[in-house]
Amino acid sequence: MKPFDYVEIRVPAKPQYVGVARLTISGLASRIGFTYDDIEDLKIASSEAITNAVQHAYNEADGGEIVVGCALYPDKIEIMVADHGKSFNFEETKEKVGPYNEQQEVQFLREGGLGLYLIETLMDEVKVHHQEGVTVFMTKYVEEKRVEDNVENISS
Amino acid sequence: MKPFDYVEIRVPAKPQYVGVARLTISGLASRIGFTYDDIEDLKIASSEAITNAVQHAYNEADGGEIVVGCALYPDKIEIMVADHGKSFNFEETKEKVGPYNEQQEVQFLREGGLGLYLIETLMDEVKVHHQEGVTVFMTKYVEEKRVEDNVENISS
Amino acid sequence: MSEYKKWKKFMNGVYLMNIEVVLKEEENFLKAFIGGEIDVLTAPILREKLTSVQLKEGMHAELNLSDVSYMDSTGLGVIVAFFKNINAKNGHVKLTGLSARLKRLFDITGLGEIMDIETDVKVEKNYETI
Amino acid sequence: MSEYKKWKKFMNGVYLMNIEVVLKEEENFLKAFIGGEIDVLTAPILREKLTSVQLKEGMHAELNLSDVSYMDSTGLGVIVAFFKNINAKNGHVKLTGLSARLKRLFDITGLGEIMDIETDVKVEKNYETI
Ligand SMILES: Nc1ncnc2c1ncn2[C@@H]1O[C@H](COP(=O)(O)OP(=O)(O)O)[C@@H](O)[C@H]1O
Ligand SMILES: Nc1ncnc2c1ncn2[C@@H]1O[C@H](COP(=O)(O)OP(=O)(O)O)[C@@H](O)[C@H]1O
Repeated sequence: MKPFDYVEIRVPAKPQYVGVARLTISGLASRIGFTYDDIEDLKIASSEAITNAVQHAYNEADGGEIVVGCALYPDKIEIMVADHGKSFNFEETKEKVGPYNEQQEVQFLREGGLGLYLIETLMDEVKVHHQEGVTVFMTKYVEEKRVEDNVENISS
Repeated sequence: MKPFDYVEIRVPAKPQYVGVARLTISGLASRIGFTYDDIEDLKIASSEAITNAVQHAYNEADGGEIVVGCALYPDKIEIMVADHGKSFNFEETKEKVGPYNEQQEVQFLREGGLGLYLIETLMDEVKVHHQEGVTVFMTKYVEEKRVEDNVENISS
Repeated sequence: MSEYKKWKKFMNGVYLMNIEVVLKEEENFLKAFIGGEIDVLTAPILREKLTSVQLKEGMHAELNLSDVSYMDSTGLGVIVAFFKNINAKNGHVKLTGLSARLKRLFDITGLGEIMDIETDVKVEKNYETI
Repeated sequence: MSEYKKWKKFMNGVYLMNIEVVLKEEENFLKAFIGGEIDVLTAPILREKLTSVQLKEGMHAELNLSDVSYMDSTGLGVIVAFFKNINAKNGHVKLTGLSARLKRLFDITGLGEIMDIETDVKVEKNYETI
């Protein structure tokens, strides 16, 4: 038997489907015993990746698709968000985006450029592939304690 | 442009994923303005089809998959539930299952055999294909009034 | 709200493994409070709880379904099985607290005519007695 | 519960197109109550509401986020834009009612150090004053 369960959801690259994908992911994450806070992190990180595909991957008329794949292990979830639109250079982009710092003058604050940073901060492992579109791989581990609690809940 | 949006979710044929698929479907259905009651009908009908795939399609060890495809139109939703497991004769089975009737003696009441009947009752159109597994196609229309309400809500 | 409470609330929110069955047995009476979602995942839990009941001759059982937020044919199957078991002992089963939606599920399937069902329609009842 | 209320409750339950923005403008003060989920679908609605505000010199604006159940970078972007606009007019923006989770989002992104944020931590505060 495979050591994990695989669930996939495919949605049109449109804003109205980001919430549906987020709902599906949070439903899945709760099945393997993530804490409330960790599920909130997973919701944000995956929404950021899906939102990027909605906003940057395709031209308006394209009508592209986003594939969200989730591999569920007893102690972790791997989420893959893939589009087949424009590529971009992840390492180069990372230099230009990221958190704000205190010294910045308000009038020069960026409006945006937090998505990739949030994904990297909220997930335990992140990889980005950019060939024929963009694929973001992200992993989050269930806290030790939670795994035990969860096993208890299931067996009781 | 296509006249509809297509969303697909693929889950392992296991009981714990029926609720996740149901959640996704209800999220989608609410987007196109179904009433609360109609969404409850959609949830039951699609859960029945997915549950059948979980219970009847595969042998325990198979580890099969269920594909749920949803085509979203402004005035209807088409849901397709497909497995690649055992086939069965729909017309023949329909003869043997269905609602209870008042005259039945309690001791002879069937425990089960209501799933297909509920799908047919709760949806507007149902077709079943059974080649290389089973595929249930079901359609439900948004009530006239709701379509207008929905358009109003979106534009307001 | 404690971490656990938030967690539980969340779990309920997303409808996962969301069932609660509380049994009260007293002499010849059984009252079961059933809450949450009854589907292919949770129906076996309900079945197990209900088959744990010590059946007695002429037993009166009440299944209170007022907190059931979702139910499909897997739940009906468990209830029919329980109904048959109690009936075989000349007992009686009453379903109470059903929402209009849940009542409809029993009606469509023909069980509404076979079983003793009490709907949770306080408002409508008041209107009738006025 | 009316059909509409049930519907609304359901919509909220599944987190779809779930945003509410109420503005109160009075002389130099603006108070905005924001509720629901702020994501790529709903952020434009918030942006539109906030840009509808007539900006005044030295304006005091408060964004109450206590009913925000979900927010990501799309919401941060809108708030930063509003903050910049008010700032350009020598005004002040205060964010109030943030849950610990929401506060964390501002902190991680560095906005916690830049903006005036008041957390909704009544319980913790009480402990401190005892
Ligand atoms: N899926 C994608 N397809 C194409 N470009 C992308 C994708 N994801 C991110 N990018 C690029 O990386 C940049 C930074 O992304 P992000 O940190 O999420 O901030 P934002 O989306 O607000 O610009 C984007 O502006 C875009 O140029
Ligand atoms: N996806 C499926 N794969 C194989 N057999 C199926 C499938 N769906 C339904 N069936 C057959 O049709 C019968 C009737 O199904 P249904 O009306 O849902 O009642 P139940 O599942 O309770 O038996 C099942 O017992 C099964 O033999």
